[in-house]
Amino acid sequence: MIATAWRVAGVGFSLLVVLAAGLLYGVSPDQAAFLNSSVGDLTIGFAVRTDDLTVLMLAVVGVIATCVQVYSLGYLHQRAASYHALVTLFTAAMVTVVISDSLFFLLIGWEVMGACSYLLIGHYWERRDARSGAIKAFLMTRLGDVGFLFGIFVLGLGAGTFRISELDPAAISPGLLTGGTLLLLVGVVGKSAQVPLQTWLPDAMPGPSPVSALIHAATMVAAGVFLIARLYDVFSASQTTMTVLAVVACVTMLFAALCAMAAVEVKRVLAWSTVSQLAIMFSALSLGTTAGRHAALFHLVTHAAFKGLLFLCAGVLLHQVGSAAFVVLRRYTRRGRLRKALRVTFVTMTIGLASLAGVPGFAGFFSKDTVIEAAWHHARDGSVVGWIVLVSVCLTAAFTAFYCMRMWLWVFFRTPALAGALGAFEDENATADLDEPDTSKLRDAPWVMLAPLVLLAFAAIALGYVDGVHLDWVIASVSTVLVLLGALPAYSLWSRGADPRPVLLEREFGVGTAYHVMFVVPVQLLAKLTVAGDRDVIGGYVRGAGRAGTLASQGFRKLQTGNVQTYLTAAVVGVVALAVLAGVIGS
Amino acid sequence: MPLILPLLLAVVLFCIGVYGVLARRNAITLLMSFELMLNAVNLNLIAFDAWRVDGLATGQTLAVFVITLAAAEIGLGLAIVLLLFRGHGHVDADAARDLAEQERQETPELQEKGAAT
Amino acid sequence: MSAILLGILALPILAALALWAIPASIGDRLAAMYGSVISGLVLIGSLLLWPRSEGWFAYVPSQDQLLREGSRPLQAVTDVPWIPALGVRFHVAVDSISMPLIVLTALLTFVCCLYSLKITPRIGRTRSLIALLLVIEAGVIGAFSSMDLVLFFVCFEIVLIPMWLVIDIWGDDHDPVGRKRAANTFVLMTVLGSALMLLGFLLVYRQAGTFDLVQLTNSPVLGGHGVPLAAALLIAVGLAVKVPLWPLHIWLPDAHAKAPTVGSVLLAGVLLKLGTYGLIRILVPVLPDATATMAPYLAGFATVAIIAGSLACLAQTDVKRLIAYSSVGHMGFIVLGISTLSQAGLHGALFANIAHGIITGLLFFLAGAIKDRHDTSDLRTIGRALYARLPRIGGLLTFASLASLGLPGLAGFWGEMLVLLGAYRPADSLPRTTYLVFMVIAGLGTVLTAAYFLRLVRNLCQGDPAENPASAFAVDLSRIELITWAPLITLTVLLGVWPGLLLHQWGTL
Amino acid sequence: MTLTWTDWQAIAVPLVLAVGAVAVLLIDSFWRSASVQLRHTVVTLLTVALILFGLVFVWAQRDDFKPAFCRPAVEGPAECSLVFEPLTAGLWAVLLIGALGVVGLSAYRLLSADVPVGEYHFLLLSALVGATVLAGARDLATVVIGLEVVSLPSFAMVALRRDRRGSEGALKAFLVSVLSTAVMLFGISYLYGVTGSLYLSTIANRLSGLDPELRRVAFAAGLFVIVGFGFKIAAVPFHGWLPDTYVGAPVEVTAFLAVVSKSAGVAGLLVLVTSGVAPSGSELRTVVAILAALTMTVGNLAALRQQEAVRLLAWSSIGQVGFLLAPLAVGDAQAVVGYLAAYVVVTVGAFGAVAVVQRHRPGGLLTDYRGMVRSEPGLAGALIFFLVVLAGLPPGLAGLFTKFAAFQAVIDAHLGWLAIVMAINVMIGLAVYLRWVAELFRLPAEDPFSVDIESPAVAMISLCAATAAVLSILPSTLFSLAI
Repeated sequence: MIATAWRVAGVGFSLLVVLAAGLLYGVSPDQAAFLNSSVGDLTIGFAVRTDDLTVLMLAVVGVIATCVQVYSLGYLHQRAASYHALVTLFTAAMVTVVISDSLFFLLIGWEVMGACSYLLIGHYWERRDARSGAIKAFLMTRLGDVGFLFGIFVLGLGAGTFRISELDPAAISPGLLTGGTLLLLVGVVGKSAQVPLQTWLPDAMPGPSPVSALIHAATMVAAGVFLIARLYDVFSASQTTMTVLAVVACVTMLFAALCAMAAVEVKRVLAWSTVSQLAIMFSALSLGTTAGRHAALFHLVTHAAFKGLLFLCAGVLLHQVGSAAFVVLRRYTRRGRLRKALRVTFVTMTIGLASLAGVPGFAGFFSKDTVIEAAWHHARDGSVVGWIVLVSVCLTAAFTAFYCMRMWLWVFFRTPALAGALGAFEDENATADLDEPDTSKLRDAPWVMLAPLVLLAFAAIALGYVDGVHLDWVIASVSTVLVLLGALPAYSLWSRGADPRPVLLEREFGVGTAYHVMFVVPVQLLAKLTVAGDRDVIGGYVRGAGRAGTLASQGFRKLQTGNVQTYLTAAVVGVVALAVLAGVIGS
Repeated sequence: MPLILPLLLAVVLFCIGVYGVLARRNAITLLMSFELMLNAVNLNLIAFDAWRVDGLATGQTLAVFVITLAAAEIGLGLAIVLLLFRGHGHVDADAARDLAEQERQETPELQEKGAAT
Repeated sequence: MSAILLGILALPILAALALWAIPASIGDRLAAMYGSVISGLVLIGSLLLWPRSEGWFAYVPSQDQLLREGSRPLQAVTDVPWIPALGVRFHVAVDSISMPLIVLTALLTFVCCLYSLKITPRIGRTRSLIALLLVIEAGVIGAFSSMDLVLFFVCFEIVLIPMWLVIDIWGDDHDPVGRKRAANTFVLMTVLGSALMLLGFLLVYRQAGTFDLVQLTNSPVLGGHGVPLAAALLIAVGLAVKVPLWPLHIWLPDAHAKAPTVGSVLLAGVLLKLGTYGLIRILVPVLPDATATMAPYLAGFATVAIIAGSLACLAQTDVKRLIAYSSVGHMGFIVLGISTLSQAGLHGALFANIAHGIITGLLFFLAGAIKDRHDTSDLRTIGRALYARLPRIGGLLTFASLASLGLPGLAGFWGEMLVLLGAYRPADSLPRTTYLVFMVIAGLGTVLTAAYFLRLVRNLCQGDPAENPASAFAVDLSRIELITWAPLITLTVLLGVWPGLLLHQWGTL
Repeated sequence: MTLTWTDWQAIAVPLVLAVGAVAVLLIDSFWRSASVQLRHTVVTLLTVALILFGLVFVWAQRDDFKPAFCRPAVEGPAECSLVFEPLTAGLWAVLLIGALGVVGLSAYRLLSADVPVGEYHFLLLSALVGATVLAGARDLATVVIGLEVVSLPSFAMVALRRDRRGSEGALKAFLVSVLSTAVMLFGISYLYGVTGSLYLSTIANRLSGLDPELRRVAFAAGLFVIVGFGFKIAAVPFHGWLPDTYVGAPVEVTAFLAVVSKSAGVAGLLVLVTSGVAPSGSELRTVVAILAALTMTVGNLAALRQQEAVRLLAWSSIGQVGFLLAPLAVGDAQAVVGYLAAYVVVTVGAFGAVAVVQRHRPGGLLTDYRGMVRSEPGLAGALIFFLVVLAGLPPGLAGLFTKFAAFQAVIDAHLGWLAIVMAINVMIGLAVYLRWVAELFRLPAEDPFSVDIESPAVAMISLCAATAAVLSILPSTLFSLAI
């Protein structure tokens, strides 16, 4: 009953967001403030605004959220009430971020998203990996959010206002501007899982797949990109910040793509690919040009479509097969069972992967080209940042094609080679690979789950053309070549039945372990130390005082011997002592 | 006679008295020691009076009071000593120790009859 | 107005006396009902007192303006001589600083009485418990409304013995020795602190010749060294015990852990606020220069408190102790805010006071509920997977934890945010760089706060239900619990989305 | 011009009390035909009437100044041996109220049967004469006489039961007291030698202009005098006799010692300090301050682990004296008298409660009080209130404000260290009393204490509780005693 209500509310709310986006489309930009209160000379309160960016993001959020909500109707069976409520809240928080014109209002949405993601990632709280993934997600984003909050302080106090529309980079001193934007960047890095706060996103995969779709496509991680786009004037006014952003983005996109190349689980590959794709958006933003911002937002939109699609597809795999690990899925691939049984899923997922890989004609191809083009133009103007971005994005494009191809092949196609080649996906039981599981019951998902897939698949193609096709043929051909360069090795490896995964990549450069050793262990030690300190040092003094009192008390009782002459002696000694003491104090 | 001589004598007397009070056990001897101390006081008073000659003879008057006091004290003191003898069978001041702090077995403070009512 | 204030001061005391006067056999239920009615009346009275004008008398520029009718922010003033020989007056009044705290006190007491209708400590004696709660309420409201240092001191002390009894009698019935020690440590440390505070008050009196807070605020004791500094130090130490500020916090975890649920709620929700309220009301305005001298050190201790409190929470295995330690961290934020001496910091401290009262009250109710159901507050014994066993309580615990860790959009956020903002830009007389360092450390403290609350949720709410079977008596959220907690939950959300509700009251401090 | 003159009103109270004492003794001795019960009633009523007369007199004359035994001085105003002034009125009021309380405690059927009624009341009244004289004394001879007249009857009262314990207690008190008298007289003799006078005002005048050589002697002499009083009020380290004697004596007599005898000592010391023997800034005040710090610390600490009610009260009374000595060390008569008044009222009450319990549970252990909150709520409530007043915490505002006044006096005199020691002792003191209060709330191992309490005890304890409550609500009464 309650669950149904929340289901209806959830779908209704996301439709409402879409509707709002439609209504606001073309309306001239406007702002409104409410619930203000003054603290000293500062005004703390809420404000909303509407402009093109808002509408665009509302549309993205609304559509993805609707797809996710509808999809979840079929996907999720247990604890649906809390799930739908939280997804709705999640969407609402993202909407808050999008429409906000007050930094604090934005922060509310920003962090509520974090909390919702925590709760949703931990939806399957019976599972250990879900619990720890949820905590990790919240803590790492929270760490970034502290920087974000400080950034708000610096910028807000520097400009004397916390209204976004009133933030004037010219009014803020350059030092504060750089400091403030860098601090905001910390928050963005945390939220969008960029290096060095990237580890939470892949670990957040135990959450329900629709939630992953929501997080990766439209909310949460996209919020970082949105924020920089929103504050683009402020950010682009600080060269240092943009350079830092470029470096972070380039490192992240390569790092994440490399990790994705070695991941052995569909959702994990997708998670790393999100990190990598977000980095591409950031790199476009870091160019500091209008074209860069446009490219980034374009990529954001197409990415929302195909990444949402991919995660929902992965959800179908999980839902129907029970696992998204390569090793499990491969068992179903004999005679193409998987792609025959899950025909819609197979087709839509192929579209999604093609879009992600940047196969010409798909949306991802166009948006990525826009980024490369923007970088190229910037580089041509003599910018080092432009060159770095250009090279990184090109490399990433090739890597992306590699891992897309690899995943597509390994999941849906049986390798022609014999089992046992280098790094092939082996079960612990060597013969398990040969047993074909019972695939007779394998069916495609119900229509409520497939409808969003189809919608998004359509979007993953069509969105490339909404902006009008204006290709630079040189760049287009270069990127096509890059895709081929990436895809061919994947094919060749697959056809030989080999999947060499360098240990370094498989362990994701050991960052997670390093963080554990560097932060978690010392904090735990410190915590034990604090407790011990409280108990043995501070508490020790208190107990010591109590014990001293008791001991003194016992001592005085011992002195009370009952012998009157002892008392008299003590008194006479006391007189002398008093005289001496008074003399000492008096003089 | 210089003032210092009676004063010195008084100090000596007083010290003997203090010694007696602290060192002797017999309650009667204690009382006698007190007498010595009071008499040291008297000696002082008289000596100062003679030195001062203030016309009121304050010192001498007080000395008379002190003598009276001493008598009263000794009277009461002897009565108490008698009582002590009757109770204890001896008059040793340091042996009367019934009222010393008893080393009680520390009663566990929380020996309650269950927590629930 | 002043009649209402006097009424809400006298009513609980008289009601408590009346309750003791009637025979013990009246029954627990009736006593709780009686307490609910009385504290409900007090709550209504306190709401009637809610100030209609803004501002704080401290910053009214001159005496004339202060006394002009209509513009006077002090309300419900009663000012009569009490002990002329000592210069003590019975001077009570409310303004926008004390009012929210008074309402909070009234609300929490009311909620505690309601709660006792159904849920009482196992030892019984609800009649006395209710009476003591009412006495505590009167004492706290008295402290919040007194405008005389000595009266403040007296009210500050009124709550001690009742609270001691509450812990000592109704405390954890598994550990009589522990609860006795906890109660004693609480009362003795507080008494020592308040005695030192009294010395500070007397030094102020020696310098200024009055105990009257209004006069002292308008003509403060100037000078940042010598006697004013000594006075400020003594007052600060006295209040810091109550707050409690690290390293004087050692009484707190035990007291909270051993106290009965309603005791913990009042202790954390209301009693701790006496300390921070005293700092804001007395230390800052009366000894401004000395406070400025001392503020960086105070801020340093507050920062250590934030970190140490959070770290200690990470290693706790007892849910009540954990929440108690979390109070150390949160109160550290409040003190940090006060010691910035800035508008934002003071606003933040005041806001955080209220928010902490509501949220920690809720948390202690939840901890009490969990403890009642499992007969222990040890995390390992309770087991995990509360989401499966007690889904509503588990959900509320998560909600309260999120609120307590300062999630924006819930009440806990605004106070801490303003405190950090204050630390970013402290008063001009303070060393800014130092405060920036404190701000960063405190910011990291919020991450630690999140860490331990999430750890709590993980270890308590989440987990495999198969390994942690439900106990036979574990019933989910009962109706009385829902009713009593609803106001707290509502306020947590309301203040979170509309901080102006309170911030507006304070205007320019 | 007469050599000396006397305003007889000034000595009316001691005189009436003295005559009354003799009358009481005579009635008891020569009216043997009456039953014990009747004699007891008559004697008690007579004593009460005498004390009430004193109180009424004090109340009526509280603002007057009446000297007695005065003579013209060589320099300055007249020298008087005994003065009735507002301070005296306050002290007398305290002493008389305390005595009234003790008499109430020893009313019929309360006093143990082996205590002779007539002698008891005679000694009580005699001691009261001494106490009142001491509080009004303005020359050292009168001080000594007054002190002795308080002391000697007290020892007799301790031994009045004529048993082992009583005699031992009396002996201890007596020996210490006699030593103290000797020491004090020794000091007085030097003081006289140095200044040539026994009148306090004259001594004060001459001390200020003293040759530095003699100043040391004067200091030693003053020290001896103070030490003499130190024995009397059992300041540490002259306190050894007190716990033993308190335990050895009947509870009523213990109450008397704790209330009247102790107050008299404090009154005497107060007179000495305020009238100029220890002017402000002198080392003697430092001595008193040190005594105060030592006394309160040792008293409270030793009380911390006591397991007998009377012994706990004994040690805690030492602690209370420490608090009394603190304002005394700075010469704040108002704070001292206020403190004394509150102390007297609640001490009488506490001893009353102890007497009731002790009569039925002679062990006198704290554990006997377990569960009394349930079984005897009235008595327990009153006892808790008295203890809380002694601790100085609300609801015992009388205790709180008297401590407050003590703090104020000390702070105003710039004795920061003493104030800190006092603050710590407030905490220790609280620990002492809370232990007892906690026992009252605990559940007993066997049957809790529950009896029909004798109506005079009920009346007495209620009266004390009511007085303490009134003083708590209107603490200004306490401080108007000595203005």
